This record gives sequence, structure tokens and C-alpha cells, in this order.
Amino acid sequence: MTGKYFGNPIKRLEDKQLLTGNAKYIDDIEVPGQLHAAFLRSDFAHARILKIDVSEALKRPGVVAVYTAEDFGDFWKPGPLQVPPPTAIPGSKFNARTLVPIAKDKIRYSGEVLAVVIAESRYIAEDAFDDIIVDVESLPAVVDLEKAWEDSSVLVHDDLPSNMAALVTQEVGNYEEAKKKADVVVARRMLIEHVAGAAMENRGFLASWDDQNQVMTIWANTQSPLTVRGSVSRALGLAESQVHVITPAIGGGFGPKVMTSLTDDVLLPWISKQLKRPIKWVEDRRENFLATTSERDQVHHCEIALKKDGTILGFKDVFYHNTGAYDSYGMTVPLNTQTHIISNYRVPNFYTQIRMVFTNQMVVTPVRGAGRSEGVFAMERMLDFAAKEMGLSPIEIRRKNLLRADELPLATGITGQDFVKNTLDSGDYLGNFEKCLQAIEYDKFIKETQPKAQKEGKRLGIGVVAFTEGTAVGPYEGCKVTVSTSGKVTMTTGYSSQGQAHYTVFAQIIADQLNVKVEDVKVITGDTNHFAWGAGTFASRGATLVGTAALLASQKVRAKIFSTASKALGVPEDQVELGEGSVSIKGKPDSAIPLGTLAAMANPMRGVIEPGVEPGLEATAYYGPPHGSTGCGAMGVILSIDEETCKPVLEKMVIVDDCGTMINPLIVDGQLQGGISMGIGNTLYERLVYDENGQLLTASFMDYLMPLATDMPKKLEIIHNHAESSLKLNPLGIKGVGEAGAIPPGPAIVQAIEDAFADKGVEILETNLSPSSIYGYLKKVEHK
Amino acid sequence: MKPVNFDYYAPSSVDEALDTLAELGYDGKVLAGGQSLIAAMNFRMARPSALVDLNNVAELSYIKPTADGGLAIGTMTRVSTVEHNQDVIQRFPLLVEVAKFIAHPQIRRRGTFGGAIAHADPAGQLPSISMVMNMQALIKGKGTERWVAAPDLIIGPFMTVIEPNEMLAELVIKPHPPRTGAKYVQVSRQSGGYAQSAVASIVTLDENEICKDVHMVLMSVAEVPILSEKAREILIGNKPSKDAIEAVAEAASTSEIDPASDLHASADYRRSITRVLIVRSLTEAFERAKRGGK
Amino acid sequence: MKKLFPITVTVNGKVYERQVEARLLLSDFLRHDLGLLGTHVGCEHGICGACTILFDGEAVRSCLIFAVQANGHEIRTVESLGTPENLHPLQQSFTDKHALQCGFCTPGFLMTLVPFLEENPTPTEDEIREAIDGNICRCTGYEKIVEAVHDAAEKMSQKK
Amino acid sequence: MKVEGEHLFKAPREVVYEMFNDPDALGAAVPGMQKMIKLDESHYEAVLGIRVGPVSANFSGNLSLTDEVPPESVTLVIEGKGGAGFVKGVGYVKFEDLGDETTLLKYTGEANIGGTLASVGQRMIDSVAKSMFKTVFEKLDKILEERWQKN
Repeated sequence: MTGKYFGNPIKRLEDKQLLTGNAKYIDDIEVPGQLHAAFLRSDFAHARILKIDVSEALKRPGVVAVYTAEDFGDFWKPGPLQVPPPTAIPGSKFNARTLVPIAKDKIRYSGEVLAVVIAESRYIAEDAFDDIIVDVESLPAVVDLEKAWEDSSVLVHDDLPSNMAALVTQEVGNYEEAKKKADVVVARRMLIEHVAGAAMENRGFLASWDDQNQVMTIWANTQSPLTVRGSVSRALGLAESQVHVITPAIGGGFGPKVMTSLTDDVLLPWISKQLKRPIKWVEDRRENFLATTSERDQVHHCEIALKKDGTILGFKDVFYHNTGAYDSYGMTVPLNTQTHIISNYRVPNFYTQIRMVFTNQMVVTPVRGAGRSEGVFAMERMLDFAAKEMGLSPIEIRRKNLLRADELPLATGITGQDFVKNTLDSGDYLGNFEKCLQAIEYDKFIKETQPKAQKEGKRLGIGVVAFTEGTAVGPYEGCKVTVSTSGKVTMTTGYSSQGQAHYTVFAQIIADQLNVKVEDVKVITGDTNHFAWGAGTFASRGATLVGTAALLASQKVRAKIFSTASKALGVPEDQVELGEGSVSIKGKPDSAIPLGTLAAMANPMRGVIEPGVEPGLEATAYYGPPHGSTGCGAMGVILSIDEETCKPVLEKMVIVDDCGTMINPLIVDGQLQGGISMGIGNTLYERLVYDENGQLLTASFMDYLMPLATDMPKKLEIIHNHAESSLKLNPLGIKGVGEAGAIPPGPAIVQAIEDAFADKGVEILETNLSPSSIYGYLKKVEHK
Repeated sequence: MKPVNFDYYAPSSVDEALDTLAELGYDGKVLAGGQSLIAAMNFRMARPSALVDLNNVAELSYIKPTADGGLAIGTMTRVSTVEHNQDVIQRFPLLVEVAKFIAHPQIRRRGTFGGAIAHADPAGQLPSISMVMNMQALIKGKGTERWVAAPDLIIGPFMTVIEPNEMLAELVIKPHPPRTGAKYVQVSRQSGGYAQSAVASIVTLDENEICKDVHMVLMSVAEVPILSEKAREILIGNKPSKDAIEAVAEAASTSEIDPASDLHASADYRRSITRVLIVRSLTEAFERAKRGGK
Repeated sequence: MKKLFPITVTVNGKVYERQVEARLLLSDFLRHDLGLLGTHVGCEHGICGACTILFDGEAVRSCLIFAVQANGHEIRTVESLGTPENLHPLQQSFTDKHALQCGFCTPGFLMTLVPFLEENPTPTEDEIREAIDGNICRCTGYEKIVEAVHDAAEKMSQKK
Repeated sequence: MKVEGEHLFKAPREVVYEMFNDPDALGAAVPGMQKMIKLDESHYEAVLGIRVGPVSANFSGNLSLTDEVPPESVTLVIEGKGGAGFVKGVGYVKFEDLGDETTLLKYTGEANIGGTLASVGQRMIDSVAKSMFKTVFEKLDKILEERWQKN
């Protein structure tokens, strides 16, 4: 499907405000009379609270109030389960221990809030921290996932018999039987490191209670405004209509901003109501690292069973997944991992077990890539190890096992994060891979480039991997499309936007249907008073779900335009022509009625509308897919590495991606490039490090290294390979693309580094590499 | 992340600044470019009770050629000014080479030459460079003035001999003898990031290609920058052969440094790359010396 | 009682007289005292570059300068570039090339690049990458920012 | 953080050991020690102001000497906290009599550092700790020199 706008590289409608500093982000919102909140956070990762004395802090000029857990009385309670447990999976065990808004009795991670200071300014609020006396009994911390799982471990939650947060086993076929028939079985233990979402804008929250109208207005840079509305209204005993959540411009989401029921969104509305003053909190960067959710952090124990020729007979992966101190966000991440281990390969017998474990660390929730990158890493690495063991090339083993287009759709039998049986619905997996090999010039590299470099004393390496990206899961999203009497069109949705170009791509869909100029379509996102149904921004589902709803709603409006115009023009509908911004009788341009005028006619002030006719050129539509749609692709990397310093340089990267039909190729490329930079960062620079006492050692950009412009590949090529089969998934034939780029860089780069040192037989068993750790791997093989 | 409050003084002359520092004693802290200090204050790791801001002291910002062919650099001269100064480019290209590695352009435009040296960060480039160039530091107090050679200025991590009531006023660099070459090399994880190891060498050859003099500093591999004795022992009076340079690298990286393991690099790795960097730095420095410093 | 210091600062050509606490960061002063909200704060330790402004014409971090230090100085923020109706050529290239997504880091990039392009009107790709290495962007992967700078450089030098 | 090292004192073992039980000596040797009060035979209360470059951090806490085996070994337990975070450490100190009125002190230990210092100050901790140990031993040498040689 293409149109005047749909499918074209339209420049973004939202840019001008952002470029000129006019867009308002959370810290740009100022409400008269607002006070500032700052959270005193625990220095200890695990401790019993003996006493918190705030009396001195209250005496400080400019301090308005200070609260500890005790001050909230019955209002203090553990938060809701934001994502339910996986009851859909038989035999699954899940121990819910949800985040508390402020520590009471026990501290479970360093950075957990101990006191809330409300003051005239953030400066003064932080000053008051010095006045608060905190007396604790520190406890040994639980940090290591495998040790935490053992029965003898110190407990994060004293009332549980162990640190088991969940145990979920899924099996398709029979792995142990397959293993018996295998010629080769390869087993490895791999680490997947802990990384941060690290949006450039930190989190923020402003609660303003209007006592006269009994309405709570909230500004929050959340990916999930409707969840915030629900939890605030439930907590305060208000009707949902009494809580108005507005998302301002948001400086990036990447996952962690989906989390609700933290300190800010639970306690600040209550405090605002209590003090009858607006309260604003803006997180600082150190807090963001300490106390905003993060992801990855798994330990995989994998086994792959194969026939001599490289055919996979079975795969087993028992993995530990760190959920942090609480598990409010359910099992989205490890379930994503479980569905993505198979990735795009033919695995007839598959056994996978999640061991989700509580530790004294901040909660783990999705970060761009969300469990997918972990699963894909595990599979891709195991293929590499198996290939080496069997003397196959990494290319052969993949070619052999990649699913063919005619094998799709394929029900994998694994239940995913959406509690729906996963389906690999569409795509040309082998084709993606072959295209990638061509673009990266694999054969030439192996035959010419690499040997030539070797002669010159340079080390080059190549890595090529395949991946899938589960996207566009349910339950549903919706929107309302309205033609106003000015002729301008408005679309409202409960979805919220963090930079993904929603204001442009939804407008493109609608503008084509209604034949209006794209800049005449105003998209309003994330304001609960405008549209109050939906789940939130996650899992690369905006374009597919909201986009399809926009198509359906605008098709309904289009039908209304024709029926209203038919009456107004006095001709049958098939004689009505929809021109740009007006309707007329076919062949009679003089008869044109502007859309705005038609909108006014659809809302008559006198007379009677016919039964069954709804007023206005307006319609609402919802869309929920039967199952998610799986994006897919392949990535190739060529890198050079200085043998002496072990510093890699990314010479070239190619990504082949199938995200179905593109609404706007400019935006798709932007999403892929951004994702790739995150994948590069996750592999070569970024890493959250907790020490054995649960102290986060990387709470600043001095130590948490974000990928920079000079860290990007010298050449980055994007190839779109949109399979025909993608087109049948939904009316627009769309799949998500937000996370694709972040998934394959890890296994591709690691494979390339191994390849560069192929003569030394280096084997890399983790996702996050520094030159120092690469050096460590080299030393290890030298000492063998 | 907001700093604690402090008292603030913005003198407009050196004398006024010294009076203020004398009055404040231990409570006073000099604010130069502030690119390290203000970051530490924002984290509330630094909580000085009074700052004496030298940014309005125009007389501390200059680059003056000295009669002997060297340079005198006022403490408040911005790093980017040094980086782009024609006299510096002509006389001490090493400084220009190093400057490009110091954080990012925005920091270099505000950060000062003297401030960075007085900060004595073991991972900072300029303290090490001040040592390897044997810069002479002019330290002023109220009614006092003393000259200290940079190697004696820095006594520990973030520690110098500058007293709280004193300040670093000027750094003087002597000209290099003819046939002197210099080279700075570092390994850091990213551009502008802290080095895991860095080496700067300044070498002088005589007309027979014999090493007349060598100064080499090893940075980020001990709690203070290390001026290599081994380099002098092995190279001076000898031809700087590949073997001789290898011998320096081996000796210095095994016996002169004490690297720590941290989040970004193991001690082993640091030792290994220091060895590599010594070879690279010395080799290129000697090449440059042969070409008359270019 | 907290001590206040009187300052006179020229921001985007306009003279402001204010009383400030010594510790007030220039970034906070611009944003909350003057209401110039286009300057963003991303880390407050001088690494992310979101708060980059021009201080006497030079791109610096406003989170690592105290407002009181701006006394007598001239500052330019993103608000001094173009308006939505009349974008600066660099801003125009940013939107043409899709060099921004969430937009939070963008003002810092623009303020870094405006003086860079004045000094270096025909930069190479490597020079552009080095110039923006003090600015972190989490969304774009920098590819399109580099494209936009090339584009702007071309357009701006044609105009001259 | 693990710490480990040794130092040679030019004094007999008994004298060195005694110095470790003397709050005045310890107080004088630790840089930035503002107050050190002996609570009982083996417990001290201390207030410490560390000033390292831009960092200034005040700590208050306790020092205990346990498992004392005079003059062979002692275990030091330190607990301190302040605005920049906390430090909890245990140090095992052994005094070896090398004869000739010299004593070799060997120490191993582990420090648990938390709060801002740990989360954003990683880069500095190791070098600062190393240099502090150096300073402490230098000062103790001086104290010994005065005491021992005066006797």
C-alpha cells in the first residue's frame, strides 16, 4: 500500500518545536506555587532500618515537609503488579513481591528511597539530606544470580523460602530424546551483562491537586500514561476521571519509562493532596542509574544437539534472570528471551527454563531489545561454538538451519510475553541472511581482504548473524479521528510518544485516507483526557497497533464523509469525489464543499439526525492483533582490532531488516540506526556494574560509557528486505522496527572479534567487552 | 544533583585574589575552569565553603614567548587557547597533540591550563605533561612567590605542594634543544575518555644519532604520574635502537609502574598496553627528533 | 540568610539583571530564572552535552558554570537560532535529514555545531564526528546528524 | 575493594604494636583525622575529614581492635559514614619480628564503600586509598622515630 504520504520519506511534523527549544519537557512545566521534591536514597543495598530522624531537616528554612514510610500510614503498601504473572504457562511458579514506594523496615537495593523532602527548591531539598539521621543495620547483599538461587543464600524477601521470583519451563518436542540421537552436543555458560536505558532525559513527575474541582493533574514523562492514571486513582480512591495525566514532550523512553508505581507516582500525588500544592520531582542522572529500572543481566546454560551435517536436533537453555529486588513488571523480559532463543531457526526439540531471581539490585524491566537480544545472543553464539566444534563455517551452519519462507507461518509452541503462543509469522529468513552476506562481501573478505590484511600485520574479523524481533503484541490500542469545522483533522490516542515520530507517521496514514494535507493532521498523544484507552508504548507496537487503528478510524470517517456529502450534494455516494480538503460531485468542481463545512453539516444545530447516524465527521477504532508480528533480519560486521591494545574499530556494518511495509523510510532508518548504536554501546562500552555488596559502581557517564559519534561504524548500510508474506499480517502490512537494530550487534561483533583472533582459538562467552576483557580472553588461551 | 552553598569571591587582580585566599585559609578553594571541581560539587563530593574565582583575573591569562625561546603560560589560559596558539604550535607541538585528547572541545574551551595541572588528577593529561616537560610552576601567596619544578609540584593523587592560601600563577616551559622530538600516545575506551594508560616522551639526539636526553612520563598507571628512570638509564648515551626501546618498555612496564584494576581495565592489561605505548611513543619521538622535531 | 549576588548578563542579545545564589548553576539560571527552557540538562557532570550554550561565543557546558560567573558575559542559547517559522540553516538540515528523534539532546548539538561550522565551513566526516563527540544522542546513532551537518555546511557555504 | 601491603618499621615489634593501640599515634597518622576518642581498651570513636583534590568528605565512625594477639597480630574494624557515603572495612594486621629492631607489618583487608563515593567516585578510590596508606605509614615512621629514638 502506498499513497500520497504513506510510504514516503515525509519530514517530521514535530521537528520545528523541538529544534527551536519550544517543545516542553517535564522539567519545563511550571505550575504556580509548585514545590520541589528530592528523595533521600539509601547508601546500603541491604539493611534493616532502625531509625530515621527527620526533625532537624524540618527546621531548615525552605523545607516544607519531610516524609518517611511511617508518615504515609495505611497509604503505604506494596504497589500493584504492573504486568500479571504467566498463568498462561502450565506449571509456572511466580512469587509476586512488588515495589514499595518508600522503604519501610527493610532496604532492598542501594538507592531505595528512605525519605521524601519537599522544599522551595531542589537545592534546598538536597541540603536537607544532611540533616536526616539514618540508622540501619546492614545485611549481606545478594548480587550474584546463581548464588542467589541457592537455598543457602541470604534472602531478599524474608517471608519467601528462597530468592526464587519465578520458575517457568517450556518444552517443545523432547530435548533429552533429541540429545540421545545427536552426533554432537555442545554446552556453554554465557553471561549477558546489565545495561541501562539511559534516555537523555531523566524521569520526572509533577502532581497538582485542584482542591476546588477535586481533580489531580499529573505531568509525567511516562511511556504509559493510562497505567499511571489507573494506579493513581486506585491509590487515592478517586474516579479515573478525576485524574488527568498529561505527557509532555519526552526525551527518549527506551523501556524504563514504562515502569509505574515507583516513589514519584505513588507518593507525590498523595503529598500534593495533603499540602494542596503542586509538587515537582525531576530525577538526576545519578538517581537514574541507581533507581530507574534497567535490563539484561542473565546467565545462560545452553546446550545444542546436532547431526554431523550441522542440522539442529535440539536446543536447551536454562537461564537465570535477574529481576532485582522486586518483580512488579512480571516476566516480560525473560519470556521475551524464551521466545527469541529459537530466533529464526528450525529447532524441533526445544527446552527452556527461566530461573528468575531476586537480588539486592534495582528492578529489571524492558530496555530496547528487551529479552530478545539475550535470546538471540544465546542462539547465535551456540551456533558459532557448534560450527567450530564440527569444522563448519558459521555461514554453513546458519544456512542449514534458517527457516525457509515456505515453512512460515510457524507456531513455535512457546508462549510469549503477551501470553499468546508465539508465531513466526512471516519473512524471508534465509533471504535476509544471503543478502547480508552479499552486502558485507563475505566471500571476498574471507578470500582476499582478510588474508591481505593479515600479511600486512593487521587483524580483521567478520561476523554475520541472523535475528528476529518480536513486535506489535496486543492487547490493543485505539484512537479517535475527528474532522473539525476548520477542516483540520485531529487524531487522539492513549499511546505516548518519546521521539518515535508518531506525530508524523499516524498523520501520514490519516492524510491519505481523508485526502488532506499531512500537516493538517494534528496528532495528540498521551493525554488521558483526550483518549483514555490503551496499554502503553512498548514492544515496538505503535506503528502497527495505533497505525492500524488510525487507518480503521479514518476509513470510518471517510465513509461518513461520503454519506454526509451524498446528502449535502444530493447525489449518490458513488458520484461523490473526495478532493484535497473538499468534496464535490464527480466532474463538477464548482459543487465543492470544504471538509470543514461538511463537518459542520454533520453536526446539525436544528432538525433531526437519522436513526443510526452518529454526529460529526468523527470515529473511534481499536486494533488488537491475534498475535505479534515478527520482524527479522541479519547483520554483518567487519572490524579491525589492534592486537596489542585489543581496541576494535568497526569498519563496516550491514543490517538487513524486514519490518513489513514502511510508513516512512526515513523514520525506519532512524530507528534502525539508533538501535544499532545502542547495540554497539551494549557490546563495547556500556555496563552497569554492581559490586558484591550491591553497590552500583557506574552511576555516572564517567563510568557508564555511552556510545559516541566516533564509536559508530565507519560505514553503515541498511537494506530493506520486506517479504511478501509480511503484507498479510494486518491491513497495512506493518511490523515493528524499534528494537531491531539493538538485537544483532552483540553476537555479530563478538563473532567478528573471535574471527579476528581465529588462529588463537579465542572463545568469548559474554556480551560486554572492553579492550581489557578481550585482552583477558587472549591471555587465557595463551596460558592454555 | 545540586551543589551545596558556598561563599563566593571574584577578585579582579592577582593581589586581590591572594588577599582573599590568605583571609580564607583552609576554607578557601580556587575556582579556575571548574570543569572537574563543579562536577564534583554537583555530586556533593566536593563541598568547599568558599570559592575564589580566578576567571575575572585577566592578568592570569596569557601565552608569552620567553627570551630563551620557551613559553610562559598564565594559569587561567584556557586549554583550547593553548591548543590553537601559534607560538605553542611552533615551539611545543606536544602540547597541541595532547590537548586533543583532553575531554571534549566544550570542556577544553572552559578548562584552564593551570587549573588542570593544579588539580593533579593522576588520569589527567596536563599534570603528566607538566612533569615530562619539566615545567616550572610559579606559586604565589600573599607577599610570597616560589618556583617549583612540576615533578616536585605533584605529590599524590589530586595533591600538590600548593598551600590553601596560595595559587598556581604561571607555568614556564624551557625550549627544547635542537633535534628534540616528542610523542604522546594513549589508550582510552572512547574519545575524550580517561586513559587506561598513556605515555609521553621527549627525546633529544646528538648529531651522531645518539640519545642525548630522554624524558618519559607514564600516566594512569600509578597513583601519580611516573617519570621513567629506566628510560634515562637505558637510552642516554646509546643509539635508540629497536632493542633499546624494547628494553625500556620491558623494564619500565614491569618495575616502574603500579597499575590498579578498575571497571575499565585490569592491572595486567594496563601493564601490557603501557609496554606497547612506551614503544610507540619512543619510536615516534626519536623519528621526530631525527626530523628536527617535526 | 542566604547570600545573593547581583549579576548582569546578556542572553540572546537581551540584558538581564538578577540576584543569584553563588551555587546556582548557569543551566538552572537560564532555564528557571530566565525561562529559556530550550537548554536541557541531561547529566550535570559535564559529559552529555545537552546543556551546551555559547559563552562569549564559545560552546561550553552550562551545568559546569555558576550563574554568578556569567556576570558581564554574553550568552547565546538555542532560542537565539531560528524560530519554527524561520529555521536556522542548521536546524533546517536537521529536520531535512531526520537528525533528531526525541529532540532532548538537539539544542546541545546545535549550539556545539553553530560555532564549529563558523570556524570550519567545510568539515570532513571525521571532523564532524570529533566535533560532536562531546554530545551524547541516544536516539539517532549519530548517522543522520553527521549527514545534516554536511548538508548544512554545503547550504551555508553556498549562501556566502 | 581489597587492600594488601606491607611496611617495614625500624623499631622492635612491641613498640610498633603498642603504637597501634595508641589513639594519639593513630589519630596523628591518619590524614584529616579531626578527633579520635578512646571509648575503651579496644574501641575508638573518630571524626575524619578527607580532603583530596576537589573531594571533601567528612566521616564519623568507629574503630575497633579485635582478636588482639600482642605483639603479633590485630584485626582492625572500621565503620564510618558521612554525606558522601560510608566505609566499612576490616583489616588484618600482622607484625613480624625481623630482628635487628625492625618489624615488618603486613596487612590484608577488605573495604566496603557505599553511597556517592562508590557510585560516582570509582575512578579515584584506588589511587586515593593507596596514597592514604602511604601517608599513614610515613607519619607512623616519624612518630616511631621520635618515640623510639628518644627513648
